[in-house]
Amino acid sequence: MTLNPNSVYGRIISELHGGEKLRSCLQCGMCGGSCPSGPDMDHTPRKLFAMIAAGQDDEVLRSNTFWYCVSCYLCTVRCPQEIPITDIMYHLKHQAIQAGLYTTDAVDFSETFIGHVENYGRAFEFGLATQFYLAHHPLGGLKMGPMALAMLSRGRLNLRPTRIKAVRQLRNILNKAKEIGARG
Amino acid sequence: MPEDSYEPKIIGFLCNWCSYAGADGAGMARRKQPPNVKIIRVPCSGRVSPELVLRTFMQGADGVMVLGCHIGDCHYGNGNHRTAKRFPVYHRLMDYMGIEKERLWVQWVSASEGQLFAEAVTQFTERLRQMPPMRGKLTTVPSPD
Amino acid sequence: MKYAYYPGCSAESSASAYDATSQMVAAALGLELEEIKDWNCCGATEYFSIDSLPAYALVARNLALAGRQGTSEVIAPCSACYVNLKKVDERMGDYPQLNSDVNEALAAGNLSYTPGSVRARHLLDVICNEVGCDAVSEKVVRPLAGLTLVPYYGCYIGRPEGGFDDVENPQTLDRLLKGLGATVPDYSLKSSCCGGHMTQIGTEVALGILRGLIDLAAKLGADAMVVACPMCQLNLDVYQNQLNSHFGTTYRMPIVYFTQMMALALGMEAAELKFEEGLVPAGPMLEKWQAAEASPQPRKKKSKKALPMPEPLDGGDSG
Amino acid sequence: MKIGVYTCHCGGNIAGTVDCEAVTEWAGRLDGVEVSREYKFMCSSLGQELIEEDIKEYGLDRVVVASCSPHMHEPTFRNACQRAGLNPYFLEMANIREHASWVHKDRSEATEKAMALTAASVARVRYNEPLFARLSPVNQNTLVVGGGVAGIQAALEIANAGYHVYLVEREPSIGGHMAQLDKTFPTLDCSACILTPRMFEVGNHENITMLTYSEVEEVSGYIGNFEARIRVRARCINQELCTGCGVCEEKCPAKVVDTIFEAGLGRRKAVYRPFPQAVPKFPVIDQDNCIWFQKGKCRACEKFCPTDAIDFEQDDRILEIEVGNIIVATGYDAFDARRISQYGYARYPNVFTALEFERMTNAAGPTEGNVVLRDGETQPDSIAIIHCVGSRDVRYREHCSRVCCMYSLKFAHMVHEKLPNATVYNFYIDIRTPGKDYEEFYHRLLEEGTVFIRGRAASITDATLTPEEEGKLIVTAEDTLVGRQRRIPVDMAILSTGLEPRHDSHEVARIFSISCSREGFFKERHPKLDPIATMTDGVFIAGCAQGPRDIPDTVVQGAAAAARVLSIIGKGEVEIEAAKAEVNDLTCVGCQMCIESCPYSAIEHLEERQKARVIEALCKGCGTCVAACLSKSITLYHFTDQQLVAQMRGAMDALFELVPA
Repeated sequence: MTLNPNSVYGRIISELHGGEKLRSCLQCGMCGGSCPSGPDMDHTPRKLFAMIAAGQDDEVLRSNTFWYCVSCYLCTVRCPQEIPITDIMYHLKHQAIQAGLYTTDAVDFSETFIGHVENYGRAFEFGLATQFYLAHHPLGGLKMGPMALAMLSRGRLNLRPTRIKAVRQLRNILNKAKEIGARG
Repeated sequence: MPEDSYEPKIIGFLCNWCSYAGADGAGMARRKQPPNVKIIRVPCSGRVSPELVLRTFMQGADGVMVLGCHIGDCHYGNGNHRTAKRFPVYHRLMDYMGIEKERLWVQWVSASEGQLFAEAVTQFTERLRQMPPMRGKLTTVPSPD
Repeated sequence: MKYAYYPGCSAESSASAYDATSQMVAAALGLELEEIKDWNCCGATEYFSIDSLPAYALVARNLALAGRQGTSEVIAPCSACYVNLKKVDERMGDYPQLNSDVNEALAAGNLSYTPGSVRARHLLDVICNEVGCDAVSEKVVRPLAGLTLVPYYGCYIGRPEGGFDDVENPQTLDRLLKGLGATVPDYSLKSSCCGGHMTQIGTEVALGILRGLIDLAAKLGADAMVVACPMCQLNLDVYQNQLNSHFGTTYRMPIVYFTQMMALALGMEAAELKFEEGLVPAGPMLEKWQAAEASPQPRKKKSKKALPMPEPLDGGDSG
Repeated sequence: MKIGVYTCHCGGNIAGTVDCEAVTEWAGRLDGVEVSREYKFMCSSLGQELIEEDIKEYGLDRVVVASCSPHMHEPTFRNACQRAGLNPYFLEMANIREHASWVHKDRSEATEKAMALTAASVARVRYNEPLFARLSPVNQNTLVVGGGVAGIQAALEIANAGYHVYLVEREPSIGGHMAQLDKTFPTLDCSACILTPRMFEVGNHENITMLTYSEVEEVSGYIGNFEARIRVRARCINQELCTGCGVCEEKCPAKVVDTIFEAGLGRRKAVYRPFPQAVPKFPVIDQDNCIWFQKGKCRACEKFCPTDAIDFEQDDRILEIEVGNIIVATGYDAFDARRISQYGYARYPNVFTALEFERMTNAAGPTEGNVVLRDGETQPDSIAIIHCVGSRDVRYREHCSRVCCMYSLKFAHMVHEKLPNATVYNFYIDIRTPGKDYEEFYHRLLEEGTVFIRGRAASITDATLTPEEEGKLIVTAEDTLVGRQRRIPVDMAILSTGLEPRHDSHEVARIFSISCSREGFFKERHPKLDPIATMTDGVFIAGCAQGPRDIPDTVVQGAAAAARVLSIIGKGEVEIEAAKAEVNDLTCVGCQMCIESCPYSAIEHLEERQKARVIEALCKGCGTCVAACLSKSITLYHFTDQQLVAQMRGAMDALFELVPA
């Protein structure tokens, strides 16, 4: 079968290492049965693969499935056809962001996290919690309050991020990587 | 690639029982491969003398494959042990003649490993495409018999 | 042997107890750890979702720095860091194009990395397979007798495949804890996921997962759950109150690091092991341990009618 | 020299990718070629006649057929040559199908390759010499290896035709896996009831020498004339005296888990007969578990044996036999369910394998046919049957094991019959029922109320969430027809384990000079047209040793293998390959390098003349000596240096002409 290279299916196969294995999906449901966040996904991974094969790209990219993926790799290690499912989930997130089709908070969570990493070189848990919750769940953030307080009192949250020395070097590397990534 | 439109010429000596059947298996399973390897059937990889390999290079072959049964699976018991033992001899002779040892590919391919055969052909061809052609490299062509 | 040490971001904040006890235990076992100078975040599970090449470059910078320090193995106590380091190293080795792209990016920071030159190892792996569980148990001065400890590995110890333990039924932590003298039940959710970042983006799901994990441990009579990953600790410990109020349950399950329990058994003082960092207090567990005296396990009597049980496959199998 | 070249279209198989017309035209211009023709199907009788007529009309003295693999049709075209009065070894084939048209897409590339291969054969064929196949008489005895239903069927067919059979079986009794089964699908016949008469017939047949508790250690020779060395293991029972009364077994104090016949679900004694209907009726003493052999005391069996048949001193016996043909029917191993750890076999007591369940439902088994949990007492209210355990999974076995769907349905039926109130869930990916009355059986199970969940079970754990789940096993799966995860609490889970090659299939293959397919089952000569024969003439395969199959198919294959053997015996003699090595006396320097290299010790050193000599009867024609000979004094007929060099040069010259670098 010749695939449209710009379709979700075509991009997984051409851009993702090992993505071509998606062609051999047996629709057995091992992934869907194993996924810890399966109960809350609008489509199980297996069904999503059927939708990808059927060319329902828009619906696929609007799905919450891959945003609910916790990267535990259980589907990947159990897949009887050795399809790199976790990596496909990463790739679908990537495609959904590019297409501007996402409805969950997860992407902002990820982007906040990455913002810190790019600015400081280290993750910043307190900043992540405050920025993310203030922006998305002001009330939820309040609920988290006592918990954050408990952690602060035990020295488990730093109020200030640690910055690595060679931030400039790191940014050069990341910018270069983005440039290479963009040229395909 | 060192030269444009250069296609390596490769001769493959395949034992009748395992590797030739493996190449047949690749055919039956329609395993696509580059057309560069021309197969010559021998009863056993142990039949392939160092001289035969050298003469093939002298004839202008860019690469030679010698494929036999897996050790222990030889139709003749242990004919392929000889092939294995001969491996350094091939290399020493090639070295002496000034032929890169990368131009010889010895591998065990069983009758059921059609895919492995196709992969070997693909990899070897790809490797030789990165090397210059052989023709003209050897000036002394020995007498035919 | 000398190892590069990659503490990971959580070592500086939420998991400082893990970092501290890891270093204490390593020193006691004669492992020489040299922290990677000016290391950066591994990107956790977030970076790969947004942009893969920078994610690879981010991790590769740490590998390059470790290599520059002249070490060929890097120890990560955090499972997520371990998996990221290992994955990047392996993928760069498997895919030449990726390797050259990542190195091109690294070159912008005057760095380079050769795949395969720095092997990523989990602290648990090094302790169990290099030092050896037997060697550790020989060093035990105050056995953890009387304590029932549930080993909780989380996802990344055996996954993705090619790790140091079985994908579905890992054994290293079980062996280690038994060697420390604890009672270690067969905990069938030992390699289930803790929910990862779901606690932040889909709390309902996450709390359900966490409840299942703690519930089974409680049923097995656990005095504590023993973890080898800061993310697991954070989710199980910090969210325990919230899940109690959500489900109306009353769990008080301490979530401790295996290095803390090792340090105890090796004779270090509990007061120095940062047990107080846990939101669920470990005090009752420690008191029970101090009061306990080793008593032989009662043997279950088998009925005469019982059918034979198959022998387990030793060593596990990864396919 | 007059060479005829015949290019075959093989319908579209070759002509679809190779420009046969161009090949024909090109070949016509090659040195020495008198006629060059193309034809749609060279192997058809018309195609063969074309060659025969040309040989006669043009006086051709060499023939090249460019078509499929010589493994397919070399005998066909050799016969055609022979019919026209040409020595069959004057034929050469160019394989332009398997090695060209089928593996290339590009028409010009495939055509050029076909041309080069044809040119190589044309260059070679001129050096081909007339050779004469020798005829060798066929020994009328047959060796059948494996006493399962395939071997039993084969042995009986041959023995009933009046020829002698040696039937070798590794276990103490014949019967194989079929003897372990309770019922057979879809007819629900009692497996033992239909098999035991056959076993009895084997045991009492005047033409069958049954060697149980025995293994073939070495085979040498060739079709019609094999020699086999068989180790008959010591039973420690004097079979002349033993009446099979069973007192020894009753008195033996050593009880061990029977991992073979009872599949681990039951126990047996150290002196035992695997099952009551065992053939032969004699027990064996399992020396690894016998208290006398291990600790030097006991001998209870000896004390109580009424006929003094216990013989602790017995040794293994080595038997050398001569046979003309061999049938290898060594069966399969059940997939080891412990390897898939998320199913919890050997971790949770109430997870069982299919073979355990067969023994459980069998009235003669450890539970006397009662379906109970591992405690031996409690009846389950709910049972999950997990399909495809170890099958259809590239990490374990990629193949479909063919019988599991059907036996899983059978299990569901057995439960409905024995525990009418129990709920049975079948977790499946696809239900495969290709067999006579098989689909009908599936329909029957649907009517009986079996619950079918389409989804490969993800895991089995004891991690319960609700009070209702307490104490149960939880099977998790995606119900793919609904698209949601489900948790099904059950009391018992049965793993429908697949069929895999015997763990030692590679070593066995080596003994019989046959090969294994990728997954380890024995490789047939042709998957479609010759699934019985192997690449080694005179060695045939039958039953699950060749691949998973059910009982009817196994019986058919056993009978088919017997038919092949009988046709060889009936002919009385076989043609032996003419390709032999010969030493040139004039140039041999007596260095003995060839002697060292020969795998068959077929070369002797003539001391007085300091020369080597090939012993023709022993030479198999591998040519290893040729490559070892430094003075180039050995010729391997049909694969001479001249022939191989000419073939290589033919290819190279053609290449430089066709694809100038």
